[in-house]
Amino acid sequence: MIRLSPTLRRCLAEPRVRVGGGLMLALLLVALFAPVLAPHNPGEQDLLHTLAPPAWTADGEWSFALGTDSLGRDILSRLIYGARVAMRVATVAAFGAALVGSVLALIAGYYGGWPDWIIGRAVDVWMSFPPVILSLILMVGFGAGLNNVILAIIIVDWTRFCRVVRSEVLAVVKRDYIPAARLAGFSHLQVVLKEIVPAVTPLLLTLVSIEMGIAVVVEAILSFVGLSVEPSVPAWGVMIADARQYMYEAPWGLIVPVLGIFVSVLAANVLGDGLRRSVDPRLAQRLAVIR
Amino acid sequence: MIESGFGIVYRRCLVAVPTLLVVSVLVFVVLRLLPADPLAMSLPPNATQAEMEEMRHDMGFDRPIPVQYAIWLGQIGRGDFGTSIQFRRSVSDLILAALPTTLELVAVGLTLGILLGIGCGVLMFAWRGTAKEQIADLGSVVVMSIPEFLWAILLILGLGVGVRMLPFIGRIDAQMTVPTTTGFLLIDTLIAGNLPAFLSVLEHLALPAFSLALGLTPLIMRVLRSSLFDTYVEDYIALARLRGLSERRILLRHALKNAALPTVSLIGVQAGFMFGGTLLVEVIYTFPGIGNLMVQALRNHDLPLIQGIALVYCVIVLVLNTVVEVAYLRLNPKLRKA
Amino acid sequence: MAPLDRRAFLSLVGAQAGVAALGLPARAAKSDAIAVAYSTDVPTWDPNARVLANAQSLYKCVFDSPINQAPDLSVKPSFAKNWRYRDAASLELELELRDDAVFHNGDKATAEDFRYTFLERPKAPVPQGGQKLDTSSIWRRVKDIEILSPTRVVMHFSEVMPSAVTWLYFMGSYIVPKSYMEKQGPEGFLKTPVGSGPYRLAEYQRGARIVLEAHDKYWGGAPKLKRVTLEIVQDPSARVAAIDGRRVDLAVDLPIREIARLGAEAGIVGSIDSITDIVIVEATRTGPFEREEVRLAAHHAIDKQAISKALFGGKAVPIDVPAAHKTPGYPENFHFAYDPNKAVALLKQAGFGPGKPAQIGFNTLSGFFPNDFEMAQAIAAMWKKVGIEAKLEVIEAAKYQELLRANKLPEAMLYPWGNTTGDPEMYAGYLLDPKSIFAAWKSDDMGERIQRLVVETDPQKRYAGYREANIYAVEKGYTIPLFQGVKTVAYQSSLGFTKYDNGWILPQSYTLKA
Amino acid sequence: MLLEVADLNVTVRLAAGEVAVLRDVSFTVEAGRILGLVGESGAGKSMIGRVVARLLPAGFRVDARRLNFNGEDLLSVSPERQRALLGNRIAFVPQEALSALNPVLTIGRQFEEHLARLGVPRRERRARAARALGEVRLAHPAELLDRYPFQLSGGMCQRVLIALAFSSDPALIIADEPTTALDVTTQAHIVTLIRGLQRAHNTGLLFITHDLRLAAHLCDEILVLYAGDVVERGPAKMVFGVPRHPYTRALKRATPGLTGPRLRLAALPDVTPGVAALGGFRGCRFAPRCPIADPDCAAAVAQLVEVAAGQWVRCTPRCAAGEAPLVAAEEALALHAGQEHGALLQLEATAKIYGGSRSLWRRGRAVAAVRGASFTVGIGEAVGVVGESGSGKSTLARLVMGLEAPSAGRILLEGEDVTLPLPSWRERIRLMQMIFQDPVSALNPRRRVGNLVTQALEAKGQTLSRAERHERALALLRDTGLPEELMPRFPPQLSGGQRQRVNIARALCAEPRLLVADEIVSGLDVSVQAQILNLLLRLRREHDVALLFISHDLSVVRYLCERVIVMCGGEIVEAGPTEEVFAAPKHPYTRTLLAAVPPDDISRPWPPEDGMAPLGDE
Repeated sequence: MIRLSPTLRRCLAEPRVRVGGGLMLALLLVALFAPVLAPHNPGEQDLLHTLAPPAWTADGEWSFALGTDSLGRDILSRLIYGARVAMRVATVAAFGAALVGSVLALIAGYYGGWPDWIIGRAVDVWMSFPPVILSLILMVGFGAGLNNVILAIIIVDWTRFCRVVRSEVLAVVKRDYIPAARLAGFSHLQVVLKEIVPAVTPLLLTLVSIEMGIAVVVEAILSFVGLSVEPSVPAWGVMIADARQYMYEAPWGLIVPVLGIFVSVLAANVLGDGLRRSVDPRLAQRLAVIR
Repeated sequence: MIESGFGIVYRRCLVAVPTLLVVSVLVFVVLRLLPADPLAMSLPPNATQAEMEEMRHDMGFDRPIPVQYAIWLGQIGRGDFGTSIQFRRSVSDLILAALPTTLELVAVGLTLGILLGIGCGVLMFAWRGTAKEQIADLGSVVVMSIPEFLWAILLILGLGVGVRMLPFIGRIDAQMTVPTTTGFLLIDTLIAGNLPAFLSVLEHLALPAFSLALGLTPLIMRVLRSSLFDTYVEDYIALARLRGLSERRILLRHALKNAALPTVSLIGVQAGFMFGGTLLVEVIYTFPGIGNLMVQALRNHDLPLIQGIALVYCVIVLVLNTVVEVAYLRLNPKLRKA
Repeated sequence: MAPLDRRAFLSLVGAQAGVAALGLPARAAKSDAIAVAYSTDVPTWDPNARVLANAQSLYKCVFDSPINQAPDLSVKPSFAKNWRYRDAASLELELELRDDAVFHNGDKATAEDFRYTFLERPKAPVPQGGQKLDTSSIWRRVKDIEILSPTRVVMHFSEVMPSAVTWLYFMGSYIVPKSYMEKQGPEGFLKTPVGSGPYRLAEYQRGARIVLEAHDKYWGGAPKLKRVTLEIVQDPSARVAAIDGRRVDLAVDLPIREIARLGAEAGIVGSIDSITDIVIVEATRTGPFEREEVRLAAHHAIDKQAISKALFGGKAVPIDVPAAHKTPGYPENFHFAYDPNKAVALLKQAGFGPGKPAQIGFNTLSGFFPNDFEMAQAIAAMWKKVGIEAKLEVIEAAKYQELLRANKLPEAMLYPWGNTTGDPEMYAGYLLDPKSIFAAWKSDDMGERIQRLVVETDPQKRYAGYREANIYAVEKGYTIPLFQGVKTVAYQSSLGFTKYDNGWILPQSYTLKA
Repeated sequence: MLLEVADLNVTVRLAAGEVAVLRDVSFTVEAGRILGLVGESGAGKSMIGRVVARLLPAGFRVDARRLNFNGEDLLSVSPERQRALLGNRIAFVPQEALSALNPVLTIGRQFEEHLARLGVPRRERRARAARALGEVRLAHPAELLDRYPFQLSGGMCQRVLIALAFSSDPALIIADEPTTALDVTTQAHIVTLIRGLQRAHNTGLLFITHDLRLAAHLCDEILVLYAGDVVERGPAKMVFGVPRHPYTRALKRATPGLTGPRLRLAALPDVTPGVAALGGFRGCRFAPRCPIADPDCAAAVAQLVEVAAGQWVRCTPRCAAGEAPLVAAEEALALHAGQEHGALLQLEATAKIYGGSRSLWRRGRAVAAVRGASFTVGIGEAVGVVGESGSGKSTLARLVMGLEAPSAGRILLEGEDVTLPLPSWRERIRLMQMIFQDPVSALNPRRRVGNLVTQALEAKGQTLSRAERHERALALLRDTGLPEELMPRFPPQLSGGQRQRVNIARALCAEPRLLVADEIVSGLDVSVQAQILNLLLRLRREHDVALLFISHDLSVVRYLCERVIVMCGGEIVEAGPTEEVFAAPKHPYTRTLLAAVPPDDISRPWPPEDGMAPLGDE
């Protein structure tokens, strides 16, 4: 029997982790196997078969299960390929921001002194600016493209990690097992890697999963304003922007991508929520309060 | 670090100036990363190449970035934020005309969000341990998973078009005109004593403000509920119970005041972010606020206007952070001067 | 509930006549006031500062231009009663002005104002960091304006400007009150603009509302509609909802498909009208497009009828030269056939084929004119069939201008071109003259032809020259003309709407039926 | 009869079924009398307080033959009536005073809220509150009303809570370990105060504590609880003077005496069974740890038998009759030689000043934590450092270990200067190791025990294979009396005592010459504390390791250390051989420290009646 650490066992037992994690995994698989799953090529147009309704309505047909958009492209295929963009942005941006944010947080939290001051000021400057505006300006500066979107999200959201992880590092550094490790002969690097990082990792995973949801939303906002990916790339935000013109005649064209975003953000939040509950030491006390 | 209210305001102002400088440099440089030619948009069809070069020189776009920044900073020193390339009007005029709309929208959205958030938070805590709590928790995750601008669209689809209950275009009914004194329509209509106009403005604010509120409510609800849990674990709550105080008094007099602390700081952060949220909501509901202005400016590479609005956003968020910190100080005596 | 079939959903969504169900105050059907859901705002109320095609209608309500156009675009006198060149070399244009034109603030419009508008303002020095007026480059060839009497002026040109008369009814040529402007200063003028047009600006909220009130002392008679409220609604779906909910009398620039749907409803008229604006694919001398055969193949491969039927309900009128039908520059007898096989043959000549497709870059705008992005994607698909691989990319208008100036445009660019006058110089004159900053294709052979025409003072010779130049350009593949633009409007049947062939929306020409 | 409890049983539903947390508990509290409830943690003594308040957590069920307060049956009384009693007729004094007051409300607001509930008219409340604070000997009480709890010391907060409790002139006060979290001298003041007010108001007091000696001095009767069972009950003097039940006797001898011969502590093996384990005991729950247990002890639960006037014992007839032999032969402890072998550690005028830095807009007040401390620790010698909280003893430990750099003075190790910021890290940890006070904070919860104890072998430059490291871990566990099956466990799964043993094992891993122990036993139960102290004695002998032992508990220092250093306000006020210093203290502070400890001989009056000065800003 592999000896799971109590935290890991508690995580897997938490229903939210199973549901959120399962949903997120499903989304990642859909994104990965998009070419196999999608019935049609997302870019393939059929100008004679535009704005067809979903299959279950009167004049819908099963070959185009969710109907077609204003150019006769299959909405289901675009939804599936849209997952590719969303998941790529979500995973790469979230982990990128997590990496940058937590490394700086470790330095700031463990060493303190002027690095802490500088990183603190950088976080203050970032926090004095609505993130949506900053990402828009960055996109204007960088120009369109998926990699630019990911870079913009990382530049905007690393402070979200830095702030939270730094306070957690400060809490851990107060614990006696840090000086104890030093006394056991650990070098500063060993202390950080072997003692602090494992203590911070569960919280980091929680933040990463929530950040995946945020990244999907930011990408949707950018492509909604027209500053995100190239038009040939089927992204949910682009689908929403296009479908808005035909909101009255073909509302499903709008509702489908909105659902896409909703499901992926929901999966991220539920997973994050589950991880936070299983990681949160105070939870046991809290259950005693329920009376 | 113990400090008085004025100490905070004083310190914040000191910090504000360098922050604004850093943000302005950041925005200034990022906008000029790509050789986007801001002048391209505004030339008559029969303009010649020579005329274009001359205009580029007049506007100073051919000079190196640091020089351009110095000129721009000099102008700001004199209170002139430059002129918008696409609107040919001074940036400060444009922003002053648009700012009240956004402030009014955020004020209503924020108030709605806070009231709903605190109400649901306390309610959910009161239902702790029951099935209702699970449902409310699930509900909060669902609401949290839909960003403001999608709520804006869904509300239009649902309440604006489907059920035709609420308007979703502009700030007031087309037929009504109200003399704009403050720019805050809710106030102007009251000054004008025009009740139907006031109602129309409220009606027009309903959907956009509610979309913004839905972005904030679940967050406040969850933070308040978890900090209430943290507070109820404390000894002074148990002792209050042993002193024979009723559960209601304990919740309202003792627990809520302590649980308010983390909630206030969350509201501060989220209020700043809400201004980002208004960007899209204003576009979708055609509210002529600075969000709308910013989207137009971004689409047309109108650099002076983008820089001007960016600074305004920064000032707003800095003011908000100061207000929250002072409020936090009022609530938490530990920080106050002995 | 039965599965939501399309009809049921549309009826649920489309509002029947019953406005009462709404929580909205039913609009008082005042007899002489209308509300309009308009698509864009004026950039600035200084009519000479910026020339933007879609703001001209708004300027024409508030300001008067020396010459005007009837709905069929025929030229008719306005502030200027008549005009003629005094000399053979066409360097001195004499105009006789009306004496009964009055500004909104009561001042009479005189020759002084004419000279101020077309000479003094354009030539005025520009403060540091400020920008010159657009009219200063439009009228750069005006040497002097001589005032013979309060109603007679002579425009002296430094070099021949045959299109001068056309420019007097084109963008930016609006009379501004000299004394009022100088007294108020530029910012003061912008706060309360004064013009001599049929409507006075009663209220203005940037990006939101423009309220016009009839100018009783207008020389052409006060307009029938006393109060016009223009609601600036950028979002097309919101404009549709406005007319759908009967909350406005007229909604402008709506998605094509919605027009058909709205038209089907009682009390609403939806109309798609082709106008003098044109939509073309601009070619540039890069990559495969350097070969004439490839350019011609690209043109032959486009089935304009199919696109018109699919995307514009058949209402978009195909064109074979970069000009609108019935305009002097259009050679009615010239045709450029849709012939995919010929396209394939031409490509093979140029060394391309199914195995080795011609890789070209293809940029387009999105949301700039109805179905612009859809049209580009349809064209890219048609090109694919014949063996042209187009990498489609949406760019902003600002980005297009920048690429154009830096000569970095890809092989093909789908671009709309406005021209309310119908004058051929405003088409090929600016699109194909290498010296113009708007020309994507820069070749000397076209340059000579157009330079000769720009100085040709005899109108008939000038028009014939442009017709011949247009044919030459299309046969050489220098440009790929597609359609005449379309103006989409939907209005309540109670509105007496006057359709202008160039898409102008002028409330002064509308009436309200009983 | 004020409070009458007969055959009280409290059961809780656990996964494994019903478990009796309290079994057949009976006692009475009369007005003006003090009943002491003595027991270690897990005995269920706090549960009794919550039973009387009828505020039990979910899942606990109470049934008793009689649970009367002033004749009213608390079991059947309505919740409103019950709540009316609380804070009015029955008052409570908590253990952790600092966190028992609402941090965001002033003392005055909370006091007035309480008085309002007692029906005192608004006008009189502030004056009445001030008077109550004066009654508990708090200096300038009126001013205190406007201050916040975090601005008061632990002792002052406890006084405010006592004032709150007595303000309604209650019939019964339940004090749950009111002095455990306080310093020795403060404890003495608080006990004096409680007894004074109790006598003045003729209140019945139920005093819950783990300190048998303190209970003997303060209370009229004592009831000893072990794992939910009443094992002995009777007049305080008799229960403490002549304890009959083996557990009571073990309790008495588990805390080292401050006077008389230094006898080896009778440390009971193992620990009090957890709630889940209680279900498995049919007979006496103390049997597994009882030195004189016989087979029928485990079979059935003995009945309380009166062995003397008013003294009842629940044990076998033989022990009840008092013939049971003494638990273990009292063995005198030999003292260690001390200085002759030369100095291992030397401190010369070491000082540490905090704050005082002139930051931009706020001048920090300089706080001297340690002023000019000089002493030496011989090879294999044990030196104790005593003093109250804030005396600088912990800072001293951190200075010695190099966790903080001294502001002045020198630290020599085997004659070599290792004062920071000299590069002495490697040298320092080769010779010295530290055992931290709070084992929960000192052990990384994500490392398994086997891995924790040999953490030193994981450091850079160590080349041991996994097998060798495993062996080393097993040896350390055996050395510190930990069962081998703990190897794969994680710290949160261990008991307090076990965790401290792992802490010690880790310190021993690097085979240091000096162990610095900072308050390592203060958080443990008495019986577990005895086990750790004996372990330290054995380890010192076997590994010939020197010990710098920091504690506020004088009797523990006397038990372990040959020499003692007394610190007050950052200065060493007295030092010397433990016996001499404790027998004839020269410095007045040492004298007050010694006087504040409840003496072994309960005939001597304690706390001394001399007028305790009113407490200003402690």
